[in-house]
Amino acid sequence: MKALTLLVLAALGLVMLAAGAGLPLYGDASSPASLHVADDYVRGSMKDAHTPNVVTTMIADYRGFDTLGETMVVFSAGLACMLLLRGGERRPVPAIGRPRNNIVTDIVTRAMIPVIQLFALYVVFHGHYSPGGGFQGGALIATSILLARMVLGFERSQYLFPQRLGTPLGLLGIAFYAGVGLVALPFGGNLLDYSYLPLGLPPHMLRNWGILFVEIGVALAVTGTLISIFDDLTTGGQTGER
Amino acid sequence: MIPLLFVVAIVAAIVALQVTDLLAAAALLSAFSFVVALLYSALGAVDVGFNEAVLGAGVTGVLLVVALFHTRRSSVD
Amino acid sequence: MAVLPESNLPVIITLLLLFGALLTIAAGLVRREFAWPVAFTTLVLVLVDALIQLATIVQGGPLRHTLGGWAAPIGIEYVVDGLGAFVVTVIAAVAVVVGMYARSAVRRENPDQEVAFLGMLLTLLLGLTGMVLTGDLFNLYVFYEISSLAGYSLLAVGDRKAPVAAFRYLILGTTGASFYLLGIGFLYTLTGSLNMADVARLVPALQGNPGLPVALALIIVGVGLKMALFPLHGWLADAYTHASSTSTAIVAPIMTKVSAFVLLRLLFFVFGVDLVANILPAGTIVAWLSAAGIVVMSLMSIAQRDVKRMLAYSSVAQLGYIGLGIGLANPWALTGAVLHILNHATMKCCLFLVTGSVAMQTRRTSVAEYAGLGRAMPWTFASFSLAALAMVGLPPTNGFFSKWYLLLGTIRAGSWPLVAIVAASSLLTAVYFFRLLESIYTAPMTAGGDAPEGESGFFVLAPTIVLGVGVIVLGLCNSWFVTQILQPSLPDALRLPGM
Amino acid sequence: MDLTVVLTGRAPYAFTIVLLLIGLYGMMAKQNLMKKLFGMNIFQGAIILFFIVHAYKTGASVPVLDDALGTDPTRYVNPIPHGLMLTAIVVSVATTGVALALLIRIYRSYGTIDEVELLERLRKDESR
Repeated sequence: MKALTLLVLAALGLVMLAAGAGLPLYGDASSPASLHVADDYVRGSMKDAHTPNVVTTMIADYRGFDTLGETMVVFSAGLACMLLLRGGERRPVPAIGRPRNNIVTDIVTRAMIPVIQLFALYVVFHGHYSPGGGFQGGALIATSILLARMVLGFERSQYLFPQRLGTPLGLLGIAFYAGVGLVALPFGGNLLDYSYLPLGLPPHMLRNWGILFVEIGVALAVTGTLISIFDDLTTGGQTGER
Repeated sequence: MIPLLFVVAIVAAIVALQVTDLLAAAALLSAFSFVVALLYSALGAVDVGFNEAVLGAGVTGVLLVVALFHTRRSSVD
Repeated sequence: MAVLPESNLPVIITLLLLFGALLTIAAGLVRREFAWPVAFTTLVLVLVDALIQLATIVQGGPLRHTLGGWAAPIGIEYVVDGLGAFVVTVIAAVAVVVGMYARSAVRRENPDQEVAFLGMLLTLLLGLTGMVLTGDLFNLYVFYEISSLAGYSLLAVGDRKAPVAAFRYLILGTTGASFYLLGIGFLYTLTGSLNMADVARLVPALQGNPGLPVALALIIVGVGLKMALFPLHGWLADAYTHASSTSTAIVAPIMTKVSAFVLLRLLFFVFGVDLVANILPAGTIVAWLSAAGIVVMSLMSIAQRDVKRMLAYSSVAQLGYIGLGIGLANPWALTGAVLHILNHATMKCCLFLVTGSVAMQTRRTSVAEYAGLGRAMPWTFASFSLAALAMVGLPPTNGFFSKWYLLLGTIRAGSWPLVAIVAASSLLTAVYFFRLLESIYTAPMTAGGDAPEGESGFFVLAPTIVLGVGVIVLGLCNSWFVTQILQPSLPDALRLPGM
Repeated sequence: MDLTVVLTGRAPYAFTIVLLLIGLYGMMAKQNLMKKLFGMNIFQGAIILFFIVHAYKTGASVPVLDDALGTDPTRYVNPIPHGLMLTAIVVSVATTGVALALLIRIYRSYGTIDEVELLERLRKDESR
């Protein structure tokens, strides 16, 4: 059986390598991919949305709908954990959710959490100009809470972020994102066209603000959902309240 | 630099699959993710590298460890 | 507020489902009883929107909506032609029917998870409608993943074994999605575009490039896995058998069909018929594999003792018809395949709903235990019989017409073994369904399970009857569908002569 | 084409294919379900790498516009695959989350996540 698997994989590998002959060479600056749509993005990013980070413009504006879908993917993963794990009988919190009661790790953790969160906010709000954005920032905020959950213990870290808030925060984030996109529809624009936002600015600045709003929505959704996934996995679904 | 990262990534991937202690394997998978994140950054994809470092190496690793606490740590293969 | 332009109709479907899913969860977190009304209202609104969209497109031609206001290759666009609008309408209609069934079924089968289940159901529909509506290859991947994640978790709700089957599905499904993504990667590096229409324009120039057949093969395998195309169907039987009845009733009729539609679109609208035939004998391979699938899976169905499992295998066999039609790629076969997407959705949904209501009423699941139930639950089994006759392909049920077109298609293709297979498979289907029907109506009731206390409640019975009647109505209306919707949206080479 | 061009021009692609195969091997041959999941993660990482490798241009800068380089597209790495792969990474984390929830459920019901043992216990279930 194992020999067969290896044989199949070897055959697949050879086919893929042969197919590689048709692809542009590594580092080729004149490959079709870099000449067709990508150049429009690079040329347009500053002009259309006043954002130097082309990737940010692309994921939040040019292809913002993908990102909305992707936020929904994260949220549906959170929903899946809720569906699969919540309900049923209560179980004891496993070792990973119990407090460590180690004064060194406690103090270091407590000192690090605000630093991580501050950096996360920088990542979200500075995503126009440097690498980063809603996903990275949101995930960073979530990691700071995850760190507290693991070091301080599940119960003792509730004051930082109560378990029951995870899902609602995720809901709010997506609703905010889709809501910002929705504003254009009654004004005759298309979905996610930020230049219809009623802020009284020129279109490229409106898009700039639109991107920021969207990134905030993504950050909220990712934070809430990742924490709710972690909580569902650690507690095995028993909710703190009920 | 880039070839070296590739080699390290491949080694980390193979070892992560071959180690029988799943906790060690999860740690190695995080290491793999982190090396790959460096590779993305070296190839100019800074955003992707950042994302992979936070989500792939950080959050995924934590989730794997949490799940391992609910299941068994050792593996036959 | 000004009247919204018609081009907003497709995105409104997505928005309704998105906000519907969020609101369902939010309402359910407040009070569990609030979840179902919100979810059901959403489903009805989606159906209304889908019908308006269908009417608009039949009269005025395809709709386009460029998201973010960015024109096609730069931004993402929604493109809906008659065919897409039709598939969306089918999805919405099945969803409304199953949504009605879900009211009492979910509460009985898994009361703790009602809120998350309903939210997930809407998320699944969000993914599936998005897959049909979008005109962008990568956006399709995003929706593919939304629907997959929802599919895994919905199918994991059920009996003790359901999570095991769902995990196997997750591994295979993710492999499929990743293969699709890699295929997109090849196409993107070769053409530089992700928009379907744009890729279709650029791709003929690449003929002879060794990357192209690999991209095509990766995409076929990726979508084929989700569609359960014959040798890639390994996940389906277990997942359907062990899932709760509502999960199966929503996933089985829609998800594989939507994937079949996506395959059709990618093959004929992105790559184009001639190109596919030139670079890889993909059509022939798909056709013969599907034919093999029809025979093998029909035989497997005959061997099953569990009714749900039998239906699951027969699903793979029926998907074989769709695959066969897509593979042969001549006008008749293709018409048959598309008709079968609709027809199989209605009849399979009806059959799975009946197994669900029987299981809830009597806890009976096996073929032997179904004996004699026909008199105890007359209306339920009247619908069941209609759907079963449609599966066999007897006129005037809708199943007859799709098989008829397929048979014509195989004759046109001049491949006599395939003609024999299509004809013989009806016979095989008849074997397992007539055996079941006979014991339902003539044999005495067995002791297994509870004795039925008559029909199920309104919310369970009404959906089955609607679908049973639908099987006949759709059979009678098929020519309208073929001439009005299907033919205008196909490429010229694939239209029936005289249309 | 001379050999060095082929070697440097194709080596990164070959590396990604190797990673892809390692991931696939993990998914197909390992019997521990957690290991299958690890294989899946490696597989997805390889695909992401495929996109990123093909976005690279020799001597180009990261796709954050710089006044010194202007808006000349040839001076920046192709941003499109980067944006797409941000999505793919998030998808892979989400899938892992769902898979772990399933694994916890499986372990609760059957007390194992080893495929061979699991099949045995499933069979015992059936015969009961």
